Amino acid sequence: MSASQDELSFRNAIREAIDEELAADSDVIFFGEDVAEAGGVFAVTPGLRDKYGDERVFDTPISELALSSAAFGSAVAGLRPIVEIMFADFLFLAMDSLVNQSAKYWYLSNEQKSIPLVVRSAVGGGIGFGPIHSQVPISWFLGVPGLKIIAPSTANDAKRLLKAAIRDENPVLFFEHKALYATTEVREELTGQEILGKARIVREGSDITLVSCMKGVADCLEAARLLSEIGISAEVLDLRSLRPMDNEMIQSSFSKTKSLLVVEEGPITGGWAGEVISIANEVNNDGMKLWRIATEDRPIPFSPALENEFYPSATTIFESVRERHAR
Amino acid sequence: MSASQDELSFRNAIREAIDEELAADSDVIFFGEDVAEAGGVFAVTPGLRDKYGDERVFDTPISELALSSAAFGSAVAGLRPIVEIMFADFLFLAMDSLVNQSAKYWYLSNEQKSIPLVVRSAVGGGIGFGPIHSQVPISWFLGVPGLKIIAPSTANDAKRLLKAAIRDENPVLFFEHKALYATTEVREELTGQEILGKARIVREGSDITLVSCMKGVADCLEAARLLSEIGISAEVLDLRSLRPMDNEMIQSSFSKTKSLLVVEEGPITGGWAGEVISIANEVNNDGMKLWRIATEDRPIPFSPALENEFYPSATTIFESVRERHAR
Amino acid sequence: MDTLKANLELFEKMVLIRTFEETVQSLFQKGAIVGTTHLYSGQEAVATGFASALQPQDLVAATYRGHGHALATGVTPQSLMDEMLGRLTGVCGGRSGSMNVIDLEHRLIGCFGIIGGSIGAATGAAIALARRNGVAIAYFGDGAINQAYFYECLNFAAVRKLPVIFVCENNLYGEYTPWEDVTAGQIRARAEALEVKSETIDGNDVWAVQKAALASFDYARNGNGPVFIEALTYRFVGHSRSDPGKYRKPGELDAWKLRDPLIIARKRLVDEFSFSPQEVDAAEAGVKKRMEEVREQSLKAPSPGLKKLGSEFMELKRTGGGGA
Amino acid sequence: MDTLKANLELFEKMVLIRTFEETVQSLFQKGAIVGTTHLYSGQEAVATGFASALQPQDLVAATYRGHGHALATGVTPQSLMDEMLGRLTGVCGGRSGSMNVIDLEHRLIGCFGIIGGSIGAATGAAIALARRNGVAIAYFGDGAINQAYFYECLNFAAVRKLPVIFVCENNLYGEYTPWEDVTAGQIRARAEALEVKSETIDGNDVWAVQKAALASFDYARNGNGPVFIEALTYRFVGHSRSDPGKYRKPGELDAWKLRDPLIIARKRLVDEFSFSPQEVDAAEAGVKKRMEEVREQSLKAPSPGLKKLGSEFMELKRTGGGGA
Ligand SMILES: Cc1ncc(C[n+]2csc(CCOP(=O)(O)OP(=O)(O)O)c2C)c(N)n1
Ligand SMILES: Cc1ncc(C[n+]2csc(CCOP(=O)(O)OP(=O)(O)O)c2C)c(N)n1
Ligand SMILES: [Mg+2]
Ligand SMILES: [Mg+2]
Repeated sequence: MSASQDELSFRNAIREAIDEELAADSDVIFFGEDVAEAGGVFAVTPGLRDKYGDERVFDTPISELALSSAAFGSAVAGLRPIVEIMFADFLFLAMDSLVNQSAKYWYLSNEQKSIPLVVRSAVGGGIGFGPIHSQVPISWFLGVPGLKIIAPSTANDAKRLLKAAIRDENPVLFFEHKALYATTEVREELTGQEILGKARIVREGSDITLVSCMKGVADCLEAARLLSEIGISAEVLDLRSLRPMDNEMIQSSFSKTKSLLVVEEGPITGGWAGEVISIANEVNNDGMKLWRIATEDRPIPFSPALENEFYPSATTIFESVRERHAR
Repeated sequence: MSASQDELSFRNAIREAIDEELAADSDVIFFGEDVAEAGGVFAVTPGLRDKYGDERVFDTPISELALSSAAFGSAVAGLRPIVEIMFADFLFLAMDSLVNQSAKYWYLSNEQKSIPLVVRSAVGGGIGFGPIHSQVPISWFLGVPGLKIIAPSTANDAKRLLKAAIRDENPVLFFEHKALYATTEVREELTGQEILGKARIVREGSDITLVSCMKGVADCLEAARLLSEIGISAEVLDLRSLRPMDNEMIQSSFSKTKSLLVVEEGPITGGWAGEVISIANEVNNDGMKLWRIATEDRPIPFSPALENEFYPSATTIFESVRERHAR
Repeated sequence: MDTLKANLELFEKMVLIRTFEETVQSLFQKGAIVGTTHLYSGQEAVATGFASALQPQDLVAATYRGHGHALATGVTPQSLMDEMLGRLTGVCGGRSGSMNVIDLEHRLIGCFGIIGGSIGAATGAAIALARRNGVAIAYFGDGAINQAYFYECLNFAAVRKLPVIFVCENNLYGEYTPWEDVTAGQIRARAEALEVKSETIDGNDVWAVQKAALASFDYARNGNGPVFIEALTYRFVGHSRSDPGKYRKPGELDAWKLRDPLIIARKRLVDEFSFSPQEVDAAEAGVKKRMEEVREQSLKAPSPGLKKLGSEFMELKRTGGGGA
Repeated sequence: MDTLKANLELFEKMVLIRTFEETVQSLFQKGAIVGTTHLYSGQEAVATGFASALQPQDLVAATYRGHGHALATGVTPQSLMDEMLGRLTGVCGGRSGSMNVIDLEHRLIGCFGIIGGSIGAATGAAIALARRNGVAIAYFGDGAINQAYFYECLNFAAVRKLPVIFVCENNLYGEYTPWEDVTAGQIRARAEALEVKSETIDGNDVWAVQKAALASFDYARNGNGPVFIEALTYRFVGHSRSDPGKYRKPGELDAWKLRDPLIIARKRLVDEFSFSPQEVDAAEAGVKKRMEEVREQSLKAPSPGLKKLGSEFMELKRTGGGGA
């Protein structure tokens, strides 16, 4: 907001990213509830409608399913929509289109067309918004092949990653933690295009890896500071991209520190932390004695030739056990 | 189907469970698309409308959100609805009501009223139904506090568990694997009321634990047979309840076999298998060096007094690391 | 006499709601209430009028702008104010907050933070209420009629002939957006297209509302199916705590303030129902004084301890019913 | 001459669709096609009539009952049949199957297995098409009008004045349920309530459909906003492969068979467009022979190898656009 020239607030980072991408490519459009005339309920997008006109930046009815599906259709037909679903708690209303339309299109169409679509949504609690306006629905989308999930922790990353999301050819859920909007950072020069799917080590350490994202990263940094005072050296890993997850960086950090704690803002059962544990665990015991088999990360194919091989079967189970137990 | 007297097909097990519960309690009602007049697209519920009348068993418009929300409201007002969402792939359209209404009501109302509601839905592939009619949306609901998820693998269990689900005071997603409908079992006498949340060891073994549910259980049993031929003794665990998960049984079996493989029909990333791994892992390394902290399994409370303590913080992270690293 | 008293009570109820909202607003500004709130000021006649037609077995579903609906339905100001402050003594023990209040003892199924949620809840409740001669009522805004819930449930209720009253409070805006900018056609036409009995009413005159309410409850209770009411009204305050308010058309607020439901009611009490201005003033003062006490007590109410976190599930098992 | 030829082509297209469906049916019964199929037999005039008014830049979204829409739009029978069989040479490489066909080269955004999905897709496509003078068309059934997608998108399209044509094929049933049992009011009234230009047409006379289609495309293309068409028609076959079919009213099927779009077209070709019965027979025989060949070739087409599983993401990165 009133950050100085060389400061960047998280809120402005988002606006700048959208602004720059709207300017760079006339196929980019942006719509949502109260985003245009009013500039968004979190005051993130003022001025964009006036700058780019109602054809490219517009307010919509309160129709989350129509929003997400209209975005999908417009992407099929060549546009690069950015949609705001005000609170991520409302995403369930839009979920059918995201999961059954956008996420599957590239694969189902036999790679005729991908869906470059960004859904921005505010997540997270800690500010008294209560049970239906504070959720972090990451885990509920984590198992959707074809969807990317981005969740930045800092202003510069927010800008970098949102720009990358808009330029990505795939559907991306972009989560903005409400408690971060007002945070600021010294502005960094953005060079090149960020690649979605890479985590970031925000603090190096040797005794334990703390893994988190969004607001949790600051908590981990503060915990790391406290830990250093009692002689424990913590490495802090900011996932940034929940899907795809940076398995490599998780595993290499865990290989180094031999201890790893995941910090998630969300229910422990069925959360994304379990996914991180499973990934790290492959290092822990060399993948030997605690592992999973499932289908590959893509939609279920129709062709019997493909479908029959798609699922785990008695044979694949047998082979997998034989192989690991032979080691 | 044409099973003999002492045989029970999975399909009939479902119908019998609904039939018996409709008979036992006039507050039980059952509705969905084409379930009444036509008896369901999977021919599971013929005859029930004629037996109990249109007030208690009825066909609905193709309005999944209205279905699930009407079920919610009817439960608030004292009924015990069973709803069929034909294919679980359509659940996303109903998800807002399930997640934001039914699953949270007990907690949010400060325990004024729970929502005894069952959503039945057909899942799974392997029979050429393609990408939008074969999904297993377990992992997408696994992180929803207040929701139970049941997924039987056999006819007798289907009947037992569906009856228990209808009698449970909480919202339950009840998944029926399409490939199981025609399977049969020798009919068992059902005694007492099943408790939701308990897994079942369907085969004892000492070298490895195979964990699965639904159709995967038969695959695991067959794999176990093959493994026994090469001298590996496999224990097979049928989860039956995905939420709550039977942590105890998973951990005790893993403690015994020291090897555990989870077999999931669904994408490996973000699946429920990761949750099982995380639970088993707590045994593996004594919870020492690979663990997670997150919020407890309940909706986010409003009161600042509650919310402030609800989330992980620098302090809880610090304390958790200190404690584990002291061991 | 009774009718006269009831008429004065309608006024008192509206004063209560207005005063409650003003108290919330001031506590919010002081930081005693956190998060966000959506006040009902200006729309009091709608909830008050409809609530006056409720019977004991009826049920109510409202929105995040639900303090008025809650109070009108019978939720006590104390338990509601305590909830606003997140106290243990709040109607939901502090778990719910402003947007999600539930009070079944007082017929309130809930206030729903998701637009349209109230509509689904009431539709479902009506399935149960049809068995016991009850009616469910759903309140929602002009913005909600573009939401899936509205349309699917209106059709569902119509097809099943459910006893539910759909009350669309058209206050001209959904957040900062004028309804006509995002809505095709006229609001009532949507219900008419489904051949649902429909009416547009003056939502600022509590007796006009009451009249429509009585007719609607009658109609629904007698098995004729749902009713749709468009109540024309206006909110005097911002959409929520952070409302820029730039969207109001010039003069619009002032014009509506002349039609303040409290002013209209006061005038009718004096002109038509033979109350003296002094009697009305006294009633108003009485309510305000009580709200003062409520406020003081709320500020002293205990916070929930962490042991009150509770469980995600109801653990009790049901007994009875047929054997396995 | 050209018009005459075009008229015969409409007939040929419909014969193609009918024959395609009969071939699918027989392959299904033989087990060569697995899963499920939803045939378009009886409704051919709707897709054929509308497709005849498409321009190259237009786009089409259809349903799981989409073979007819796909063929009418220009998807080749060979690639479509190969897809039915799950072959590598299928229009989606065997990944999609009967319910989810996509062929952008031939303007087909997709067939959508989720009821109402086509409506959302076309609405969105229209946002893009408005920039290049194109129109999107969504096909869906009578059952779909009770789905969230329909209503939210119809309003969205109307408010944004999008060039999209909503074609509701009212074939009297959604699966086994008569539309009037689950639908309040008349279908077209819903669009009229949103002040969307609307019309009910005879969906079994391809020229009646064509006339409405031309007018609709014109209207939408000229920036007047969406159009809603209710096309009255009937499906001659079961809902899907496992349809008990008990729901049909007595005599209903027979009555509609008299209004078979192929019979109507044949009659008009002879009576009004001066074709001889022999010419029409020859055209029909030609199409059937081609379908025979398609069938044979499909059965010989290769299955996708496992290497063709592909990736969930498009990996290519876009270049160009402004710098970071
Ligand atoms: C599904 C959903 N979408 C968006 C919101 C955010 N939101 C809260 S209030 C509101 C405007 C609602 O307008 P209206 O229905 O007219 O009710 P009013 O606030 O005027 O009483 C919006 C968009 C929400 N709570 N739920
Ligand atoms: C969201 C959703 N709900 C239910 C279904 C299952 N289903 C497939 S076709 C059908 C009936 C559709 O009827 P209608 O829209 O009239 O189309 P028709 O089949 O008659 O062409 C249903 C309920 C589905 N595919 N998607
Ligand atoms: Mg409003
Ligand atoms: Mg139909």
